[in-house]
Amino acid sequence: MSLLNVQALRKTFGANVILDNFDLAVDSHECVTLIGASGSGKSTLLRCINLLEIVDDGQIFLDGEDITDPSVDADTVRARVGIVFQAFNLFPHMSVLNNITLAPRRVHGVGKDQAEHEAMEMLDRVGLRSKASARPDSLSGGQQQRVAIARALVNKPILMLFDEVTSALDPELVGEVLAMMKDLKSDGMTMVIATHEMGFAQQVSDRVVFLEGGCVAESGPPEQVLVDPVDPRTQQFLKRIIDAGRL
Amino acid sequence: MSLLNVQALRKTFGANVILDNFDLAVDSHECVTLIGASGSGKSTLLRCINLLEIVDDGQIFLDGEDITDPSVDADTVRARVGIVFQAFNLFPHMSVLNNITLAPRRVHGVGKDQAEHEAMEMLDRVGLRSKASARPDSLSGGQQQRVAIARALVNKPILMLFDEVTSALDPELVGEVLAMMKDLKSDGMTMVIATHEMGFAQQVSDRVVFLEGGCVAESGPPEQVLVDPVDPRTQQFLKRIIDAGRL
Amino acid sequence: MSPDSHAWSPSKVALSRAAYRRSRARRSLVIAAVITVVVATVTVWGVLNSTGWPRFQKAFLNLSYGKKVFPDILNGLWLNIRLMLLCGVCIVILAMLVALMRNLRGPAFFPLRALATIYTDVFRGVPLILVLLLLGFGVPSLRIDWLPRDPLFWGCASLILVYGAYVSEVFRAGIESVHPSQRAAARSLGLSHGKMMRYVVVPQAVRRVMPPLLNDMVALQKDTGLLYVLGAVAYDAILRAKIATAQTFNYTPYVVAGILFILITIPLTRLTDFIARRQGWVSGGIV
Amino acid sequence: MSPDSHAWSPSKVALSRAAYRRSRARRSLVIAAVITVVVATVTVWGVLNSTGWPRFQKAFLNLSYGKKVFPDILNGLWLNIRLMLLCGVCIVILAMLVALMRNLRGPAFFPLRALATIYTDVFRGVPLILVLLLLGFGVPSLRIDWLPRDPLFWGCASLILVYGAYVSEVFRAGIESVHPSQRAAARSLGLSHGKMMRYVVVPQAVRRVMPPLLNDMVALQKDTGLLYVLGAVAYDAILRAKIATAQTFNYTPYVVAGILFILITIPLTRLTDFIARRQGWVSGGIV
Amino acid sequence: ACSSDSSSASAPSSASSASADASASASDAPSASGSAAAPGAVGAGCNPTDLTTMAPKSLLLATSEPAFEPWMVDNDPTTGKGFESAVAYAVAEKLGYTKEQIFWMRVSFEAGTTPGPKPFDFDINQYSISAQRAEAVDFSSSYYDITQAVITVKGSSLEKASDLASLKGAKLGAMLGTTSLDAISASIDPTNKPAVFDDNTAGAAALQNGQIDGLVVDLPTAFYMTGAQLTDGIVIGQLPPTSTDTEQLGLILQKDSPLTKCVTAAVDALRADGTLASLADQWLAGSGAPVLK
Ligand SMILES: Nc1ncnc2c1ncn2[C@@H]1O[C@H](COP(=O)(O)OP(=O)(O)OP(=O)(O)O)[C@@H](O)[C@H]1O
Ligand SMILES: Nc1ncnc2c1ncn2[C@@H]1O[C@H](COP(=O)(O)OP(=O)(O)OP(=O)(O)O)[C@@H](O)[C@H]1O
Ligand SMILES: [Mg+2]
Ligand SMILES: [Mg+2]
Repeated sequence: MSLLNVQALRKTFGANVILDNFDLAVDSHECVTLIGASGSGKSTLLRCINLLEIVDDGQIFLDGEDITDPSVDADTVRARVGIVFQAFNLFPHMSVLNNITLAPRRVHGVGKDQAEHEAMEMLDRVGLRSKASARPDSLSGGQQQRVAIARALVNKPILMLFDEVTSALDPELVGEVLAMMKDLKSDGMTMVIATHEMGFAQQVSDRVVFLEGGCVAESGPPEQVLVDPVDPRTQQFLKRIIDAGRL
Repeated sequence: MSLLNVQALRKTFGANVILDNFDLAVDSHECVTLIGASGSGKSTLLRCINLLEIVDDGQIFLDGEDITDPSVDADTVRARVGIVFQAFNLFPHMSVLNNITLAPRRVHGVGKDQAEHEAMEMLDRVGLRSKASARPDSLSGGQQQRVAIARALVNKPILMLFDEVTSALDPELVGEVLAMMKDLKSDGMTMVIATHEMGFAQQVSDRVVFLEGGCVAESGPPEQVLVDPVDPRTQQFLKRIIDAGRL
Repeated sequence: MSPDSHAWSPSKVALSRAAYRRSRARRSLVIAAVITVVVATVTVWGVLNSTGWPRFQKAFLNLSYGKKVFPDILNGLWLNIRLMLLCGVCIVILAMLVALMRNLRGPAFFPLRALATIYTDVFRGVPLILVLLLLGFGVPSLRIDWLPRDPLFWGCASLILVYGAYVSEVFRAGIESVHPSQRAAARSLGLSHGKMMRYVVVPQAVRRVMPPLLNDMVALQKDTGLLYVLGAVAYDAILRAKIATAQTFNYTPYVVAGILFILITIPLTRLTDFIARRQGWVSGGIV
Repeated sequence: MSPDSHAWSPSKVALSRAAYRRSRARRSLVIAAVITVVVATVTVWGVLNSTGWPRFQKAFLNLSYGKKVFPDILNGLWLNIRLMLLCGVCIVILAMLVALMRNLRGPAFFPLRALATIYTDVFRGVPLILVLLLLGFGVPSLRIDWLPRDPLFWGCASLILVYGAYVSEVFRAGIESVHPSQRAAARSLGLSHGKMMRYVVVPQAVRRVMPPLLNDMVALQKDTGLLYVLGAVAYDAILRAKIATAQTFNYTPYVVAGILFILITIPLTRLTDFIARRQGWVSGGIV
Repeated sequence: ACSSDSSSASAPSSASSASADASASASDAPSASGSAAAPGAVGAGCNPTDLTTMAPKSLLLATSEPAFEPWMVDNDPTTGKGFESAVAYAVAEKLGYTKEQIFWMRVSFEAGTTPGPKPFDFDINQYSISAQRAEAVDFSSSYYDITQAVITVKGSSLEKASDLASLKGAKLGAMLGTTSLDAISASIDPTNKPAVFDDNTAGAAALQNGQIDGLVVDLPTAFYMTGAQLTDGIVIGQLPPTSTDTEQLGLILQKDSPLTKCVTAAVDALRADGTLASLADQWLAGSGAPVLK
C-alpha cells in the first residue's frame, strides 16, 4: 500500500487553479522528486500534504488515513510529516539549538537534556555544531537552510517533504545533505522532494514526477524522465534546463 | 585601468575576521565570479563594495575613485553600482512595477510614464509582464528573484554585483537570466558574481576567484580554476562539488 | 494551470467535507448563541430584579433625559473631533520627525538622537496635567510679550507635545520592525537615507503600527476635553455631560457621550483594519 | 577566516579615515553644543529677565515648598507603582487573551472573534470616566449583595477593562506583524495552534510592540490616580500634588510629581529598549 | 497652531442673555437693586471710568463650569439667582456698573489659582481665604463666613451620630480643592483616610451607594444637598472651626491687581449695609445645625 496517496486533488487560489485533478502515489521507502516550472504548484502540493492549505477537492491518504477529512487531528498528521521550506523559516528569536529542540520538547515531550543531545548530534551532521547558540539572523544563507533541515529531521517523521532545500546551499555542502538524505532513505524514510537540481533528482530519487498544467504530465524513473522523456512538454522543459547548463 | 580595485581590504564582525588583506581588481567589461565555501565572505565582500558595510582597513576604488573615503557621497556610488541579493529584498508594500520604477523615478528623476515603460520592457525580459501589478508576496520564489534582478538592471549601473541570484531560480529560467547577463556583458557591463553555480561560472565569467581564509586563494580563467586548480584548497572544494553532482 | 473555463463540480467527498465544516461552524454558533442567551438572560434578570435597578435606571439610563441632552452632547463631540483632527495632524508630524531623528545612525547624529530621546523621555514621563499647567499658566505668567497667551493655543501645544512623545515611540517601534535587508535593498538602489525612509521604511512601519496609532488617536479624542483645565472652556462632549450631570445628578449624559464616542471609534477602527489588511501579508494559508 | 592571533595594525589610510570620521563626529558635537548653549542661554536669559519670572519661580519652582511636599508625593508615587503593577499584570493577561481570540481562524471561532471585537470596540471607544462611573457608582447602586462595593475594586476593574482594550490592539498589531511563514514553519513541526502562538508568534509579537506597550504602561501609571474619582482612597502622587496645590495655590508639588514620574519612566524605557534590541534584528550594516 | 474657537465664553451672547435675565432678576433681588449706589460710591477711583478692567467700562466675572446650587441657580450666573451670583452683581453695582456692563466667563478651579495673567476681573467660586493662597492671588475681603458640616443618608452607620467621636471610625469624603478636606483632619482626625472627590456630585453618589458613611461639605451646600439632591439626606452637624480664625470666602483677583482695593471696599460696604447678610438669608437655607463636639 502507498504511504502517501493523493487522489484527484484540486487546489485554487481565488480564480487561479493551481492543482487540478492531481494524482500521486508514493510507496513506503520511496523517494519521489517533483520537477516543473516555477509556479507549477510544487510548493502548493507540499503545503497541501502538510495540511497547511485546505484543499478544494480530492483526497490525500497518509498511511491509509484520509488526512483531508476535517475531523482528523491536523497536528498529529503534521508531527508525522516533516517539511523543509524553500524560504528560510527559522524562528529568529530563538537560538539555533532552541529552533531544533522546540518540536521534540513541546510536541513529543522529550526532556531538555535528551532533546539537546539529539539536536547537537543533528547539528554535527549538518556541520554546524559550533553555531548551536547563534541567532539565525547571524548565519549565512547556507547555514540557515542547514539548520532548517536539521530541525525537520530531528522530529523523526515518517514522511519528509523537501521544498528546494538545496537551492541556497553552497555546492560543497549539497553532497553532505545528499548523503544525509541517502542515509535517511536506507533507514526507510519516505520522501517527496521539490527541486530544480536535476543532478540531485537523478541521484537520489526512485521516481521523477513532472508537474504541468496542474497535474502530472509525466512520471517515471529518473533515467527515463530526465533522459528520454515521452511528453513533449517535459522534453521542452528539459531542453531549457540543459541549455542552462544544469543537467 | 581597473574599473573596480579592491586593495588590502579588511572586514571584521566583532572578533570574527571575514576579509583580511583582500585584493581584487576587476577590469571594465570583465565578468568575475566569486566562489568559495558558505561563510567565506562572498556576500560580505559585495556588501562592502556597495558601501553597505564600513570596512576596517584597505581601500576600494571604483573607476579610479576611492569609495571608502568617508567624504565620498555613498548614494552616488550606490546609484552606479547595482546589486541583487541572495535573499529576496523586494519591497512588500509596493507592486512589482513600483518596485522597479522606484529608483529611476526617485533617484534618477525619470518621469512616471517613461519609468513604467522601461520597467515593463525589463519585466518582459524576465518573463513577468503579467505580474506587473502583483504584490511581491503573492509571487513564487523564482518569480520574486526575477523581479529583483529586473529592479537592479533598470538602474543602468556601471558595475553589477550578483549575490547568488540564480540559487532560487528554477533551472529552466536560469538560461534566460544567463542570456540576459551575456547581453549585459556585450553591452560592456562589468559584473561581479557570487555563486554556487559552477556551470554558470564556467559559461559567463572571464575569471573565477576562489575565496578562502579571508583572501583570494586562487584566481584565473574558469578553464583553469574550475578544471585544473593549483591551490590544494581549491582542489578540495571542487572535489566536493563534483561529488555533489554540480559540475 | 488549467484553463479557467474548465468546468469543475465538487465531488461527493468535497461536498461532505464542506457540509461537515458548515455543521461544525453552525454548532459553535449555536453553542455560542445559547451561552450568550443564558448569560445575558441571567445577567439582565439579576440586574432588573436587583433592589437598586429602578434607581440605577433612573440615574444612568433615563431615556427622555438622554434625548434631551443628546443634541448638546453631539455638538460637543464635534469639538472633540475637530480638536482631534487638528492636534492629530500636528502630533503625527512631530512624532514622525522625532522617530526619524532617533533612527539616524552614526556618531555625527548623536546630538539629534539625544535631543529626540530626551524629548520622548520627558514628555512621555510627565503627567499631561503638569504640561498643561506649565504651558497654559506658567508660560503666560512670565509675561513675555510676543508669546501667545491664548489658553487654547497652549492647551493644544501641550496635547501635541505629550501625545507626540507617545506616538513617536509607536512610530519608532514600527521603523525598527522593518527588516534591515529592506534598508540595504533601498540604499543599494541609490536612494538616500531620507528617500529610503520615505518610500520604503516608513510606509511599511506605519502600516504595522496602525492599531497602536489608532489607540493614541482615540485616546487623544477623549483627552481634548482636558483643555478645560486651562479655562479654555472647550465645551466638548465630556464637559457637557459633566455639566448636565451636575445639574440633575443624573448620569445619563455620560452614557450618551460614551455611546457617541463608540459610534465614531468603530468606523475608524474598521477603516484602519482595512488599510492595514489591504497592505499586509498575503494570507499564509489556514494556520 | 584568518586566525584571530594574526596581528593587525591599521594602515595609514584606515587611520586617516578614522580620524576624519572622528573629526566629523566631533564637529557635529561642537555645533550641537554651541547651538544648545546659545538657545539655552537665550531662553534662560529671556525667562529670568521676564517680568513674571519671580512670580513664576515662586508658583512653580518653590524649592522649600517642594522639599516639604516631596516625602508625601514620593509616598503617593509608591501607590501609583503598586497599582500599575497590579493592574498592569491583569491588563497584559486580559489583552493577550483578547488578542489571541481575535487571531483565531475559521468559521467555528466566529463567536469568540466577535466577542473580542465587541469588547475592544466598546472599551476603547468609551471615555474612562464613564466606565469608572458606571462600574464604580452604577454597579454598587444596584445593591446586588454578593458584588463587591469597594470603589478601589471597581476602579481597578475599570482601568483593566479600558486599558485591556488598548493593549489588546497593541498585541494584535504585533501578532499580525509576524510573517505567516513563521506560523507555517511552527505548525509544520506539529505544534498546535496554542503552542505555535506561545512559543513562536507571541514572543516575536511582544518584542516588536515593546515601545507602544510601554507607552500604555506609562500612561496607566499616571491614570491609576483617577481611582479617586470614585472616592477610592487612592492618594497617588498626582492627587497629593493636587491637594497640596489646592491648599496653597502653589504648583511646585505638580513639578515634583512630574520629575518623579520622569525618573521612573526613564529606566523603564531603557530597559524595554534593551530587551527589544537584544532580541531584535542583528544590525544590517550601516544603512 | 490651534485656532481659537470656543476659547472663552462668547461675550456677545452672554451679554444679551445677561441683560434679559438681569432685568428679571432685579425684582427678585431687591436688596441688590436697593443697594445700588452712585458710581464710585465706595471710594475715589472706584468707578467704571477709572477702573482698568479687561474691557473698558465693563466687568468680566468668572465662575466655575458647572456652578452648583445654592451658590448659583441652574448653573447660570447671569440671573442674579443664587448667593454668589447675587453677591457678584451687588459688588459690581456697588462699583457703579450696570447689569448691561457685566459679563461672565467660565474657568476651571485651576485657572483661578495660577499666578499668570487672569482673563477675568474677578472670580467668585467659594474660594477660602488663606495667607498661603494670598501669595499667588489677591483676595477681596470676605463676603461670607463659612463653616463645614457633615451630612449622611438614612441607613448609614452615621444616621444617629451626634458627636465628633462617633465620626472618628467612619469613612468620610470631601471635595478636592475645598477646605472640607482640611476640616476633616483638623476636627475629626479619622482613622480612615478620607475619600476625595472631584465634585460633590460624585460624593453624593458614593454616599447614596453606601461607599462612604458621611460627606463633609460647607454648611450651605450641606443644606442644599440634603434638601434637593440626596434621597433621605441628613445634616449631622457643623464641624467646629479649625483654628481661631473663621473660614472666610473671598473673591479672587490677579495678584497685585489694581482692582483689589476697590473690590474689597465694595464688599466691605455691602457687609456694612447689611446686604450680604440679607442675601445670605435669601439664598442660603437655615444655619441652624448643631455644632458637633
Ligand atoms: N497564498 C497565495 N495566494 C495567492 N496565490 C498564491 C499563493 N501562494 C502561491 N500562489 C500562486 O500559486 C502558484 C504556484 O505557486 P508555487 O509556490 O506552488 O509554485 P512552485 O512550483 O513552488 O514555484 P517555484 O519553483 O518558483 O517555487 C504561483 O502562481 C503563485 O503565484
Ligand atoms: N551582520 C553580521 N554580524 C555578524 N556576523 C555576520 C554578519 N553578517 C555576516 N556575518 C558572518 O560573516 C561570515 C560570512 O558571511 P557571508 O554571508 O559573507 O558568507 P557567504 O560567503 O556569502 O556565504 P553563503 O555562501 O552561505 O551565502 C559568516 O560566518 C556570517 O555568520
Ligand atoms: Mg516553490
Ligand atoms: Mg552569501
